[in-house]
Parts: sequence; structure tokens; C-alpha cells
Amino acid sequence: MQNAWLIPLLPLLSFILLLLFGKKLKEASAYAGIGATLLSLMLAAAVMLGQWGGESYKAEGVWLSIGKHAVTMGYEINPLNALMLVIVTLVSFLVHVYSKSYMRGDDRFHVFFAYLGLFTFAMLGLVLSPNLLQVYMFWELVGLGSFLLIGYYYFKPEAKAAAKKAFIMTRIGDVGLFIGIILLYWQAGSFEYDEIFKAIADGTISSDMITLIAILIFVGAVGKSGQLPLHTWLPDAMEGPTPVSALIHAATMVAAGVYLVAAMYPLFEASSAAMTTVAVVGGITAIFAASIGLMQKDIKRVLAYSTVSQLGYMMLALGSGGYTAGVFHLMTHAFFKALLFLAAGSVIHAVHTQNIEEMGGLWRKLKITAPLFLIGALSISGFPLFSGFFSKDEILMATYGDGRYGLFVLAVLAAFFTAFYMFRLFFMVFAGSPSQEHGKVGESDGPMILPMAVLGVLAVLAGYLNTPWFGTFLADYLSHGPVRFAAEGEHGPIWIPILATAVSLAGILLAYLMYGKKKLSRNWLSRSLPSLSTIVYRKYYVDEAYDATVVRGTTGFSCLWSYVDRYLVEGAVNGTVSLIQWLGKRGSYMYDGQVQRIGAVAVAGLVIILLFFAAAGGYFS
Amino acid sequence: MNSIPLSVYLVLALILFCIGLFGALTKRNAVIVLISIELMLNAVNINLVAFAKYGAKPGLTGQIFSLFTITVAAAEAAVGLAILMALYRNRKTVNVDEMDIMKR
Amino acid sequence: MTGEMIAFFILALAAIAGGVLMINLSNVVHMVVALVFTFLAIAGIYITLSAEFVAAVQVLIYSGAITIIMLFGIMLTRHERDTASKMPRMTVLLSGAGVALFFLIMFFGINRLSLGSPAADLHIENTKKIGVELYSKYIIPFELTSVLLLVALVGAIVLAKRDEEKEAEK
Amino acid sequence: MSHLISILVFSPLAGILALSLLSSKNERALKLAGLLGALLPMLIAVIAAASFERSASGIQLAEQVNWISYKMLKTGDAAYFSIRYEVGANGLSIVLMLLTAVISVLAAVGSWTVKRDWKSYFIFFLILELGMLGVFAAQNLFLFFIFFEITLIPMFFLIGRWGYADREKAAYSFLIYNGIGSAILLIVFVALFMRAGTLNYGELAKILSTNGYPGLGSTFRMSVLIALLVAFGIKLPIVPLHTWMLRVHVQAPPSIVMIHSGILLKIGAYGLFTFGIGFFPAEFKQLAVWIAVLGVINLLFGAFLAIVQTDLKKVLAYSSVSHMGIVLIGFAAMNEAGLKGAIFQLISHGLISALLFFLIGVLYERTGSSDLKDYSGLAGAMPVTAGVLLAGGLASLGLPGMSGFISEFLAFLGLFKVMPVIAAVGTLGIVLTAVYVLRAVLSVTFGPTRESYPVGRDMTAREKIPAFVLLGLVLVIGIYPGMLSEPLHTVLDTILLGLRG
Repeated sequence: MQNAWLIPLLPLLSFILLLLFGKKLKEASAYAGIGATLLSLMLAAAVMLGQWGGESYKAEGVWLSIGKHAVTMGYEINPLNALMLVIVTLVSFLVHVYSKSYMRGDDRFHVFFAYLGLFTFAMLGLVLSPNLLQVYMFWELVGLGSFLLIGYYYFKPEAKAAAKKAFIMTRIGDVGLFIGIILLYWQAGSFEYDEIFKAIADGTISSDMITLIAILIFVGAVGKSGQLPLHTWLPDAMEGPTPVSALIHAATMVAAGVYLVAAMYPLFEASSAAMTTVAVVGGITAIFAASIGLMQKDIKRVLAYSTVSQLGYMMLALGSGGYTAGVFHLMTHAFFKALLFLAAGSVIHAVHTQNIEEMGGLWRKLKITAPLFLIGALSISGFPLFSGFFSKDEILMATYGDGRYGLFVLAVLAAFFTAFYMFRLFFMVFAGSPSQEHGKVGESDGPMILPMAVLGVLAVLAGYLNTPWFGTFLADYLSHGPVRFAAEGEHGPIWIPILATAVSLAGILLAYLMYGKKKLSRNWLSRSLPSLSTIVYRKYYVDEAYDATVVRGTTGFSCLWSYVDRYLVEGAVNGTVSLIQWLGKRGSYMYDGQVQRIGAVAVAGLVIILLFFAAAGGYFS
Repeated sequence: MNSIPLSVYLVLALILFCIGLFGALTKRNAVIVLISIELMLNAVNINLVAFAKYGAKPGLTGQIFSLFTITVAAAEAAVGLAILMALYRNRKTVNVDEMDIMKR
Repeated sequence: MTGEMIAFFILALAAIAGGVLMINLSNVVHMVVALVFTFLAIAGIYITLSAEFVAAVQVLIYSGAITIIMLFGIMLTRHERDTASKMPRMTVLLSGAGVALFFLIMFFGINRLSLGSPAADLHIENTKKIGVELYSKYIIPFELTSVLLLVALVGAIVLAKRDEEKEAEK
Repeated sequence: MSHLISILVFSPLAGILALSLLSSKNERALKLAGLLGALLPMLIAVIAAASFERSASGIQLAEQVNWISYKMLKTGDAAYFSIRYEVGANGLSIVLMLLTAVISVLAAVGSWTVKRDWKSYFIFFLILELGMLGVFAAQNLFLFFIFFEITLIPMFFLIGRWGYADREKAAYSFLIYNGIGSAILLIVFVALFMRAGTLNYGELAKILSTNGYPGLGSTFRMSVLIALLVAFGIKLPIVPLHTWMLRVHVQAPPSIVMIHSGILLKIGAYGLFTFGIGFFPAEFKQLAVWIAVLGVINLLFGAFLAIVQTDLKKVLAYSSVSHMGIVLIGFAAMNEAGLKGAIFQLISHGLISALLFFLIGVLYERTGSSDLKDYSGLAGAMPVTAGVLLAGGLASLGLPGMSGFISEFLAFLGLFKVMPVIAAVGTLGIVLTAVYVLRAVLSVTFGPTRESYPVGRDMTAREKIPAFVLLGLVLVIGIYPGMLSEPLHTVLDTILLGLRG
């Protein structure tokens, strides 16, 4: 456990190595990344095993001193972040392996792996941080990694715009986090989790302040996790290479917001207003994004909106007091969403398009990818006995137990939507006949299949870590952590799992009827309610609204000020200049070369000076 | 013996200086301007000599200074008049207001 | 009223009168002559200030040399009567106001100024003492003055001399 | 008594001497002499910094020689007014001197692109360096002023002769604005001298901290402080006194802008810190709210304007305005975190803007333009340049792990303690900074690669050295700020002691 600091450093090493020598290593640079993450994974697994039932471990050193306060940097191992370490290193490792094949032939191959290393480093650093300042630093660095990878295809204008958007949107959230951390520092006198929790427990911080700080920190989480209203960057982020989407925009970074809320849970619990905010934002995001997902045509965008929606689920769980449920879903989601993205990548790799309307009938051609995709889809839809089923149940139960029945209804509806659009996707891609010829469609090779297979297994099995039947291993494990959460109503009313199953089956069935069997017309919605469907298809015009208000507002404001700068400030300067020039001109007219006039002016000046002198010297008093 | 206060001398000098100044500023004839300047110098000399007698540190220094001033004034008068002659030769006038070569 | 005072007042009146006359007369030669009065009166005032040597120099140089130079200057140049080209009234008024203001300020400054008691022994062997001082303590400025005079002499000659080359060209 | 600081300050003279002996036609030799002339002070600065006792407080390596002294009639008996030649260094000034020396060397390398009159260029360059070193070494106001003026004149010629198209106007506006600033400074210094009878920093601070010293009433102090604020506000610059600085940034040759933006602007902040806060802590506290507001205005004004600029140099110029706002914010906080943040910002911005302007020089040499429209997809044609530019931009927007973050964070940390509302408004600047930096950097590096770009003309080895040295320093400070904060600690302690009264 003392070696935990090596876990993030190994990927950093790979980053530096590839930055310096990547050009020479070429394709071999993949091995540097894979090796580093594999080592990290093994270390992380060791750490987690050592953590099982053990105590938290913390090591830190002074980094900077502010007056008497010493700001420290270090690392901490507790149940929550040990779990996260394993998830991150595992997904990262699998994505590295997958990318080796997926990115083959790209002329900036080594850069891609360098960026992956940087991102993995930042994400692991974030997870290991024992204090909020360090969290913030790595928080920004994961944003950087995400930015670089989204903009990996730098020559594509869409990628450029998406990268910029991702960075700026998350930065808006980060500012909230920034302010929250600073306020918390002055309230609690420290950035350390322990001290902050102690201050909260001692009641030294006023409850209004706690609410304010909790909401500010949540704003940071909203930005990173793509929650409403800062969600628009996440679907655009799909401009990055697909493995990146799997790693960053499904499994790890976007979950950082959820992780942050989980890590700061005592703070949120201390304020019911903050909890409500988290739950409401999460719930609305879940249904909102799911509804957009219904209409999208790009395979990755559907998955992206599904990610937003699932993250909303996690927030809803946390906001409803379902700490374990949130973290549990975070874990299962990481596996099945990564699986879905990788499978989608495999499909894209095969057919070279992302538009699902151009796909179809791929079940027979992609004999391994398709079943794996099905596993992922079943899991996310909450099909019984798949991992998503268990974690989603927990969330529903937590929400129900919390007594916010409106949100509960939303969550159930979102579950239905999820099942529907996932299978809409599945049937459109794999069922039926090819709507278009794609030339030779071949199954991906080993390095791409293997990670998907591993994830497929996990997507099924991960659910059994915490079930009402076999035992709540995960909850027990997490309860050793510093975050003491209230005992949850895991054993809620029995009808909830049944309802959830029914809803998910209904969604799948509907999708089957519409897209598999084509019994129902696909277009009944767009035909019966064209305006609504357009609104949904255009993602509720959120992007357009932001563009019209914030973006244009800022630009307009800037232009206004630039006019102020140019005409008012510059104008004042130029005005002074011309005034002095004018005075000089007038003065030079007066100068006609006559000695006596010069003399007279000199005398006048002398008199004036003398007057001043006399007045100042008190002559006239 | 010392019934005449210092300030009376100073005021006399001031009056003469002001007359000289006024003349220097308003007279058109260059010769008169020069001679007005001489008058101003004289006023200063009165001050020097007066301070030599009534000053904080009486002594001969003031008188010697006035001698130097007179010498310089003489030199100035000579050179000034020479310039005047040269100007007159070129422009056929001694009116100060027609002497505006300095403008160019 | 002591004799000294009477003498002072007469001399001061003469000096000021000479100056005022100079300002008001219109004939240039008359103006110079009026100023001779002033110079002579100032020489008298030097005597009341126990500066006999300075007084002598004043008579020699101002009343004598400088006045003569000025007269030569007047004679060598052509003069309309001064009235023909009077200064603009405005200039005169403004200059007058400036000078008057200057006068007032200085007057307030020097009014009732008195610094210590007067030296009593300045008139005793005045000329000798000045000579001794000049040739001992002030020898360097004195020599510099002579250089200055020489330079002025040469300069005056060069300036006043007709430009023969140019004449020859014509 | 060691003469190390004097040797350091006047060491550029060696280079000047060497340059004046060389023929003005011999380009290579001149450039080399200029570079060596700048290297010598850097070596000495490193030695000085090494011999500097980090944990000790007060002035170190001090030197004192009597210079001018005279007696005033009125003040009576023993009051000799004396101006001594006194130089020395405290934790802050040694760091700034080191920064000056380093950036000068790198700017000398960046001066390789100068096309003509190398001899006079490098002579002016070294005089400028002498002035800058002297400003930080001076231990009394008189010397400070003299060195301050010494920086103006070479700068004027450097802008006016080697700049771009509109260089003369820029040079004049530089001279006039800074001339006004120095005039105000001169008046302030004279007034202080007459009233307090000394110009030495330490003595002045002591006199000003004793209450009821004759002639130093509260009105006098306040007006002196405001005058200082204006004088250094021109240099810093504080909106609306910033227009000259924009012209200089746009018109001066990039290597000179490296120095200008890297060091010269810092003199304003250094003066404000040493004289404003150091001498008048109580009065500064009264003005703190206004200074915070000015800081936020600077921050937002610069950021908003940087968003709409179309010229890369202008974007960076406005970003300098914006970043100097953070310095003001840190000052206004008047606590350890804020002051530390402000000082970190001085150093960090010095490095970052030097780096960015160096890159502009590199880009301009290859493309002949600095207009954003003329760039696209540089990452393809010049990957190293593009990468460094991106890194510099990220440093500028305050990415953690780079020096900009530390200063931004500490400054805001300080201000949130005392004025949370103003600080909250200021945090908007963090977002805006990201917007304009990314807009500018991405439109240069991203997008379709122009075919007209010279492929394979990426940075040469000579160009890589300054870029990587600067980037390395930015990273080192960002990763381990404790290295820098230790020598600053004693300075801050002294100042904070004054704050508590």
C-alpha cells in the first residue's frame, strides 16, 4: 500500500517517454503504454486486496505553506478510491490494448498513447488525492487529457470545436468547484478531507455556508459529469477516437463528478438542500438525456446521451442517500458502457460510418462483437441478472426510500427509455438486412476482441458484488471508508425490482416490435408529433440557446468593450494629445520672433512663480 | 548714523529695476532697450552694495561683486551695440519689433 | 533728519526722476542724457553706502564710457522720432501690469527687512582694501574678467566691422 | 562586504564594451557577443542566488557607499541629507534579478531574428538589462529612480528602431506614458525625501511606521500612496492606463516584448509591493477594496477584449492586462496567501509571456504574420512549436501543474478571505481566460493544415533551448512551488509584520 504512489506515476512515465521518444518507437509505443497500465493495474489490485477490511492509509508531505497553514500533497487509500483505482486502471489497460489495434496506421500513433498515459495519470492522481486542492489540480488535468484526446484529430474543425467546448464547459463547472474549495478552506482551515469532515461534524460551519459550498462543489461535478445544464459538451466529445470515448467519456472521467460527490458525501449529507439539488439535477438529467437518446442517429451519440443519462442516475442515487447505490452503479456502468463503446468502435471500424441508419444486419458478420454488444445493452437496460439490473434496482429503491416519488417516477421512465433506445440501437445495427453495402466487413482482431470480452464478463458479473440475495459485499466494503453513510433500505418493497424488470422488458419489446420485427412503424412519433420530435432530435435546442445567449452575449459584450477601449480610452488619450498639440500650435502662433514678447512672457512666468512662492511662503498673511 | 534702513535702499533698487524692466519690454528703439538693461544692472548693483553694508555678514564682498557686474555690463554694452550695428547694416532699422530673425 | 538722509533722498529722487524721464521722453538722445542723471545719482548713493571706489567706477564707466558708446550707437544709426512707431497700447498695458505686479510682490518681500547692524568700517581705506582683496582673494575671477573684456572687445570689433569680402563681391 | 550585487548589476557593461569594439558589419560576432554579454550576468546572478541565505530575513549582500550629502539651511543642526549608493537583495529581489538575467539570455537568443544594426541593438539591449537589474538591486529610492529611467531610454530605441510598421508611435507612447509615470515617481520620492530625510528603504519604512512623525500626516501618506498607485499603475498597467502597453506588445520586436512583458511590467508590481504595501500598509488597507475592484476590472476587461482580438499579439497583450489584474487582486487581499499569489504571478507571468512571445517570434519568422486568420493546423506542419504553444497557452490559463495555477489560486484564495463577493466576480475571469487562450491557440494549431506551410521547418535547436527552458521553469514552479516560496517567505513576513502594525 505504501507503493500506491507508483500507480499514477507509471502512466506518467509512459507519457513522458512517449513524448520524448515516441517518434522513434512508432507502433512500439503502444507497448510502453500497455506495460505501464498493466503494472498499475496489478498494483491497484494489490492495493485493493490489501484494503479489504484494512484501514485507510495516508501519506503526504508539505507542498506549499501559506502562513501557518501547510498545504500538503500526498496520497490516500480508502475503500472508495481503492475501488476506483481498480476500475480506472482496468478500463485504461483494456483501452490501451484495444487502441493498439484500433489506432493502427495513424501517423500520430505515439501521441495518442502519450495522451492516454497523461489522462490515466491524471485520473489516478485525482482518485488518490487526500485533499481537495490536489483533487482540483488533477481534476483540471483530467480535463486537459480529455481535451487533448477529443482534439486528437486536430485537422477536423468539428474536433477542434468539440475540444474547445469540452474544456470551456467543464471549466465553468470547475470555477464552481474552485470557489467551493476556497470557501471551504477558509471555513474549515484545511483542504484535507479528514479535517473538513471533522469541521462539519463539529458544526463549526454554518448550515447556509455548507449548503452554498456543497452546491458549488456540485457545480464542478455537474460540469465534469455532463449533468444538466452543462451536458452539451459530452455528446460533442464523441469527435475523439472511440477508445477515448470508452475510457474518458464513459468509464472514468465523467464519473469523476460522481466520485467527487461520493468523496465529499458528509458535506452533502449535512445539507438537505444540497442533497435535494443533487437528486433533482440527477433525476432530470437522467430523463432528459434519455429522451434525446431516443432520436439520435449517430451510434456514438446515442451512447453519449445514454452516458449522460446514467450519470444522472448516479447523481440521483447519491442525492437520495443511496451512497452504495451510486458507487455501485458507477462501477457497473464503467464496465458495460466501456464495453458498449468498444463494441461500437469495433462496428465503426468494420463499416466506417457512425450513422446507424446506414448499418444493419451486422449480427452475422460480426460474430463476436454483436453478442458482446448485446450483453452491454442488456446490462444497461437492467435486464434481470445482468449487472445493470442490480445497480439500477438499488438506485430505484434508494430514490423510493428517500420519499421523492416524483423523481422515482422519472427514474422509472428513464429506465424504460434506456431500454428502448439501447435496443433500438441494437436492432438497427445488427438486425435486419444491410441498408447499404460497406464492402468487406470483417470482424476485428484479437487485441480489440480481448478487452471487449473481459468487459463483457465483468458487465455480467460485477452486479453480483452487491445483491439482495448473495450479500452486500460492496456496501460492507465501502462502509469501512471514512464516509459513514446511513444504512440504506436495500430491502425496499419487493415490487420495485419487478417494476424495473417489467419496464425494461417493455422497452426492449417495444424496440423489437418497431425495429426488429418492424411491426410498428418507426416513424409514428415524428409523424404524429413532428414538432416534438424535431425538438427532441435537435436536443431541445440547448446548444442553439447557449449559442444565442451566452456565446453571443459574451462576444457582444467583448465587442462593446473593445469599442469602449478603442474609442473611449484611446479617444481620451488621443483627445489629450490633440489638446496639447492645439495648445502648442496656438503657442507657436504667439511666438513671432520678437525679443520683447519673449521677454514679456518670461516676466509673466516669473511673476506667476513669484506669486505662488509668495502665497506658499506666507508673504501675504 | 544708521538711520537709513536697508529696505529703503532695496525699494529704491526695486523701483529702478522696474523702470528698467518696463523700458526693456516696451521701448522700440534697440539702443534704449540696451540702456534699460544697463539700468536694471545698476539696480542690482545697488542691492549688492547695500547688502555689503547692511547685510547679515557685512563686508567688502558685495562691493567687489558689483565691480565685476559693472565690468560684465560694460562688455555686454559693447557687444550688444556691435550686434546692433551689424543688424542695422543688414536691415536698416533699429526697431526691435522689426527684428524677428529668430522666428525663422 | 540727518544730513545723510537728506542726501539720500535727493539722490534717490534724482535717480528715479532720471528713470521716469527716460521712459517718457521721445528723443533718443534726450533719453540717454536723462539716464546719465540716474547713473550719477546712483554713484552718489554708493557713497552713502560707504563704497567710494564703486562710486568712482560707476561715474567712470556708466556715466562716461557706456553713455558715450550709446550715443555713438545712436549717431551711427538712423532714428525716426520714437513717437512715430509707438508700441501697441495693449502690450504696454500688459507689460506695465506685469511689472507692477512684480513690484508689489517684491515690495512685500523686502518691506521692513533688516539684517543685523551695518558695518562701520567700510569707508576706511575703502579703495586699498578692495585692491588687496581683488589681487589676492579674487585674483582668478579678476583675471577671468579681463579675459572676458578682451573677448568682448574682439567680438565687438568682429561684429561691427563691415564684411569686407562681401563688400568686395558687391 | 561583498560586491556581488554591484558586479551583477554592472556586468552587462562588459558585453557593451566588447560590442563597441566589434565591427558593426560582423553579424555573427555581434550576436554572439550580445548573447555572451547576457550570459555573464546570468552566471553572476546564479552565484548571487546561491550565496543568498534563504531563511535569513532582511537585506543581504548589501553594499553601501557614501555618495552625495548636503545640508539644508532650515532643518538646522545635524540633519545632513545624504544619498548613498546602496544595493542589496532580499528574497523577492534576488528572485526577480535571477528572472531578469534568465529572460535576458533567452531574449538574446530570441534576438537572432533581428535583421539590422545588430551592434546598437545589443548595446541597447544590455543597457536595458543593466537598468532592470539595478531597479531590483537598488536599496534606496534615488537609485531606484535612476535605474528605472535607465530602462526607459534603451527601450524607446529598441521599440522605435527594430519594431514593426507602426513602431515609432508605439515608442513615443511608451516614452510619454512612462515619462509621466516617472515624473510622478520623482515628485513622490522628492516629497518623501524632504519630509523623512532619507531615501533608504529600510529607514523609510521604519520612519513611516512610527506614528506622529512630523510632516507625515495621514493626508500626506494617502496622497503619496495614490500617486504611487498611478505611477506604477501606468507601468503595470492598470486599466485605463494600458493603451501604451498594447502598442508596445504589438509593435516591438518579439524578443523585446519578452523582456518587456516578462520583466518591465513586473517593475510596476514590484514598486507597488515594496513601496505601496511596504511603506504604507495601513493606507493600502484602506484602499484595498478599490484595488481589488481595479484588479477585477483589469482581469475581466483584459479577458473580454482578448476574446475578440484577431491578432495573436493583441490577444497576448490583453492577456497581460488580464494577468496583471491577478497581481492587483493578490495585493488587495493583503494577507499571506494573496501576496504570495501576486508575487508568484509576477514570476509566473514573466516566464509564460516570455515563452509565448518567443513563440510568436518563431512563428512570425516563418509565416510573416501574426493574424489569427493566417494560421490553421500548425500542429501538422510544426508539431513541436504547436505543442509548446499549446503548453504555454495552458500555462497561461492556469492549468494546475504549471506556474500560472499557483498564482491564480493563491491570489483568489487570499481575496476570498476578505472580499468574497468581489472575488466571486473575479472568478469569471478564469472561464474567460480559458475561452480566449483556447480560441487563439486552437485557431493557430488546430484545423486543416495549410498547404503553404513550410513542412519540416519546425523549431531549430537554437530555438528549442529558450522554449524548453522557459517551459521547464513554468512546470517546475507549478509542480513544486515550495522551491520559490521559501526565499519569498522572509520578505512576506516582514511585510505582514508591517500590516499588523
